[in-house]
Amino acid sequence: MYTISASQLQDALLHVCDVIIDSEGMLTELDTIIGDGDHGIGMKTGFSAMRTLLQKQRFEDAYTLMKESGMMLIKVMGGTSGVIFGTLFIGGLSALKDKDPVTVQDFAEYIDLSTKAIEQRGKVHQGDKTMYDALCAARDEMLRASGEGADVSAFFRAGAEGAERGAESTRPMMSRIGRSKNFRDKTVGHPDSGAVSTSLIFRALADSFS
Amino acid sequence: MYTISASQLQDALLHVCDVIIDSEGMLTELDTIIGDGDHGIGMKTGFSAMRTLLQKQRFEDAYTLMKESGMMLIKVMGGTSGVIFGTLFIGGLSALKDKDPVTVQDFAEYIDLSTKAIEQRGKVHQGDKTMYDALCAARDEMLRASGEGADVSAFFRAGAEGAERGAESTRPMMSRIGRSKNFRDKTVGHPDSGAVSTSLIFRALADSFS
Amino acid sequence: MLTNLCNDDTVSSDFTAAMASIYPDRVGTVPGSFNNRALLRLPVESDRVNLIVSAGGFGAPFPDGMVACQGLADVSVVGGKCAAPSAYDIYEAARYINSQKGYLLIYNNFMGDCLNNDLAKELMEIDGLRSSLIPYNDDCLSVDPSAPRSERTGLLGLHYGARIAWQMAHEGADLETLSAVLETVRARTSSMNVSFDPDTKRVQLGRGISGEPPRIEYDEEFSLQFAAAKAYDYLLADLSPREDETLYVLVNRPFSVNTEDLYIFSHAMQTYAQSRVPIRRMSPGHYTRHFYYYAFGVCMLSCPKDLTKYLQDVCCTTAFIF
Amino acid sequence: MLTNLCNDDTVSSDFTAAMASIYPDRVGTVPGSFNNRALLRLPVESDRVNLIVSAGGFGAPFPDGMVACQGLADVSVVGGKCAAPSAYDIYEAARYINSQKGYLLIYNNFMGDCLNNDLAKELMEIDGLRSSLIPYNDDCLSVDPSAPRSERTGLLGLHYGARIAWQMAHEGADLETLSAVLETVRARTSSMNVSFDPDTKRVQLGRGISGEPPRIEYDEEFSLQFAAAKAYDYLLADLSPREDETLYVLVNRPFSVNTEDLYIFSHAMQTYAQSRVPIRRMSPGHYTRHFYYYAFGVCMLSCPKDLTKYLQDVCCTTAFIF
Ligand SMILES: Nc1ncnc2c1ncn2[C@@H]1O[C@H](COP(=O)(O)OP(=O)(O)O)[C@@H](O)[C@H]1O
Ligand SMILES: Nc1ncnc2c1ncn2[C@@H]1O[C@H](COP(=O)(O)OP(=O)(O)O)[C@@H](O)[C@H]1O
Ligand SMILES: [Mg+2]
Ligand SMILES: [Mg+2]
Ligand SMILES: [Mg+2]
Ligand SMILES: [Mg+2]
Repeated sequence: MYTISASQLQDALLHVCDVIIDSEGMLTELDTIIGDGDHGIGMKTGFSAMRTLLQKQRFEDAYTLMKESGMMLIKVMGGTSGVIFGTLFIGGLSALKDKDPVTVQDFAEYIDLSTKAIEQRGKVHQGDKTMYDALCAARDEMLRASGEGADVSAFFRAGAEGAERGAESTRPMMSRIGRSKNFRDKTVGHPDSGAVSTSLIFRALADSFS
Repeated sequence: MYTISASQLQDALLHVCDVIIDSEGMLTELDTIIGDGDHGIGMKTGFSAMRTLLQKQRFEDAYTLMKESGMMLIKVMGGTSGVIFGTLFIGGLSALKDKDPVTVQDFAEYIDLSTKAIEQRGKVHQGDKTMYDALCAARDEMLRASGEGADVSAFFRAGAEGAERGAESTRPMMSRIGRSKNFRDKTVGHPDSGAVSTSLIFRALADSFS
Repeated sequence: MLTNLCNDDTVSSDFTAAMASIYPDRVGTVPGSFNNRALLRLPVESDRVNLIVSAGGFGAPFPDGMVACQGLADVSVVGGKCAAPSAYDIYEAARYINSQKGYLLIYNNFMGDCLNNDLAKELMEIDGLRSSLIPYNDDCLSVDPSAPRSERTGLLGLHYGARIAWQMAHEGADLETLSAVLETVRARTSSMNVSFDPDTKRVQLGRGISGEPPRIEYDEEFSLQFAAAKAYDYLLADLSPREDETLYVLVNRPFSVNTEDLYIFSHAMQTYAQSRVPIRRMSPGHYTRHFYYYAFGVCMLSCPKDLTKYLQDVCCTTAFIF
Repeated sequence: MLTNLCNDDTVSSDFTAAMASIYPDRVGTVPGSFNNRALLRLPVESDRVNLIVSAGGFGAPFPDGMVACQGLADVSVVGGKCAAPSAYDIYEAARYINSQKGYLLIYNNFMGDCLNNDLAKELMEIDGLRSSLIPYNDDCLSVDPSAPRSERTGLLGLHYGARIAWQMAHEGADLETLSAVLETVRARTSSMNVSFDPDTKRVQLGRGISGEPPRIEYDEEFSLQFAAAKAYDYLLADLSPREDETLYVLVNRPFSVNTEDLYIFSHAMQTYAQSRVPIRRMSPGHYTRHFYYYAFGVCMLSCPKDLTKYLQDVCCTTAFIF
């Protein structure tokens, strides 16, 4: 399979929601060590609202599905992660416009554009110890896999592996941005909570499409 | 010796001050179990100010000595014990007026009048579990001793023994008055803090005159 | 919870001195005072009855609330930690103001406050200064419910009393009239503490400010809404409002309570009351500090018709003046 | 310290709803709002620039303080627990007010607040609503002292900024003028947290609101007076007041701090300043809640001459409205 239908994507997102909601405690714990301890709460709030939306309504096309999902995150979450994870969903939308079904290549471009949108909005760089580190690694793997002609399952698996590697890469870093920054040395030795969230999202997508 | 000079009484009061100040912790602890925990602080405040006064100035007569000491307690302490222990000093003053030296009989009458003044001001009865229980027992013993012709030393010893017995008698009582009242059953099994203060005062007097 | 960092012995007088220095146009202290524990509302107005509110230190009643603002009291006398202020502080403030129209001595009905205000009255009489004693006994669960009202201690009711009486004093009412009105208002006021025990998950009514055990406990529901309803029902039954009376409620957020919970609790009570006896004005706020456990103080006034005009305008007290 | 008893998910909107119901003449919410987390000062005035202050939930800035009273802000948008409010809440409030004169978006310079206000501005532009972003960066110890001011986060400075700008907006100043004035005021404002560690008996400067470690610690003396002097010296050096400027200081008592300590600390700073650069007005108060450790927030404004007139009258915010 080399294409992704809106319906498959909606089911995959429902699984993402479940995973994030179940991870609240773990994410909050990470953010408590090197932040203000609200990341898990925020993510749960956002993805619970998204789940409610997705359970209430089936979307016809990937564009609207991702747009409404992302807008919901921005509207209900607030905080850094409301904008950042909302942008993950809506920042690359132009790559999905009028694409039905969506190809692996379309989706890779979508993630690439989202990554760039986050970079711009968050004024974030690799090595700042944020979700952006995980996202860049996922994006790189997905671009590579789609270029090599991977099928949907391999494509998302590549993304998940990249995200996990990227999240893990934040562990030895010292935070340079956001609430964690002022915890200075204390941030070394713990992965960034937003990066871990990102890896959970990509792993949940991979599991859905495997 | 059957008379008490103002100077002896002033030295005895200085000893009373030291004893009360040193007992702050114990008194506060008692008041914490069955009250609002401020009795020790209040007594320390009052008797510290009294000590400062007595160290600064020697009084010529017992009347002025007791009046100024009692007024100091009322002025600086506040709370229940400011008025009540202040009244212990000034409530019986008429028995000391123009008496120099003071006889054992004068002093017994002074304590008797003070006791009555406290009864009136505090609307307190025996068995309410207050300092009044200790004071009544001290007063009774002092009246008895002075009636039997005791000397100063035996007279104050009788007062101290009475006060201690009276304080101990509050242990099984249930409080019927003041802040302790609403601790209900919890007050049974602990002596009243004001009654303990009273016994400390009479014991310190006895020690001074022994 | 840390206690004050400043010296326990001097905290009250350091505090009044700081207040007077920081708000020189609003409050002052008594020149040459022995303890310096009285805060005077400025300007001093000697040509009418003055209200002197006294209470144990550490914020009951909130000292800046009482005199830094318009219309609640003329003097706030602050005691030591948990201890009623001394009679002498009350007397000194009265002597300084030197009003020939007299004084209302308003305080909560605790032993120490009663003894000191009684004595202050006597000291004032020696100087020819008249006064009326108004011990507040609005805490309906402070004693066994079968006990007479006069045995209850006070909680928050004096805020309503002071507010009404201060305005009437300003209009020129005399001491006798004011005493009578204050007694009426007091009789139509009832208060209680509503606490939340995190260990047992019980809603409690009537826990005391020094840790005295609660009178009533519920384990049906551990929520702000449930607690608000129970408190309302109890206070309403205690007062049995007459046809021509109007309900006012204030809810105090002490030290330890979040503002959100305060407003949500107050709103829940307001909503619950709507279909019963509605509340004309609900006034949540930070009135006093008091306890270290999670609790609200709730005070209900069933206001006689002829007095509601004194509650028409609102009175604000300050979290800050800036 | 217990957290809120009410549901974490709904606390902010339950709170705004309660506020609007309890003070119907003073504050309202946006009809049909998605989250219902914005409090509007009433009456809405669409014919001038409006000030929208937004901040993470749980009292920073104190929501009732900001809009229930005269002259601080027109909208207070409340986020969730520790989380900046969503861009959508800010946008919705602006759309409802629909001022063609524009909006000042005022917030503390934290990542979440910046991202959401940036996005709110973009959403407003789509609807033709103009706005200026004013991130407050007054916390001089929030970053390494060598870092540029723009990297500092905000603490309490926006109170002064909002107060001055609101009055000027009321006088009809346009958005460009107001932005420029706010930038000036912000540049002349410096703040810090002053905390007291009970274990080490150290006075600390610059501890963060989420437990970020302090920048400076002293073990010479553990007193209010010492801490007040150190904070004053540091802030003064950070601002270096010019000849024609006047000092204003506000001291915040958060949740855990006693009123006595607040006033005594403030008074100590006032006294210490007397022989150095005197403080024109010292404003202790309960501005925000914030931390769970024993600390004050101190904010100093070195006010340019032409702006002191906007600080002439005092502005009171409420501990209660009653
Ligand atoms: N400028 C930024 N760009 C991208 N991601 C960021 C940025 N700042 C922070 N993050 C991510 O957001 C996460 C924190 O989210 P959250 O805890 O919800 O927000 P806050 O830091 O405002 O409390 C961090 O772990 C980090 O991964
Ligand atoms: N009405 C009263 N008459 C005499 N003594 C009293 C009375 N009420 C209380 N006491 C005494 O005062 C003591 C309490 O004093 P203290 O703790 O200083 O005051 P408070 O109870 O106001 O905190 C009690 O232990 C009791 O002995
Ligand atoms: Mg966070
Ligand atoms: Mg006591
Ligand atoms: Mg006491
Ligand atoms: Mg946060």
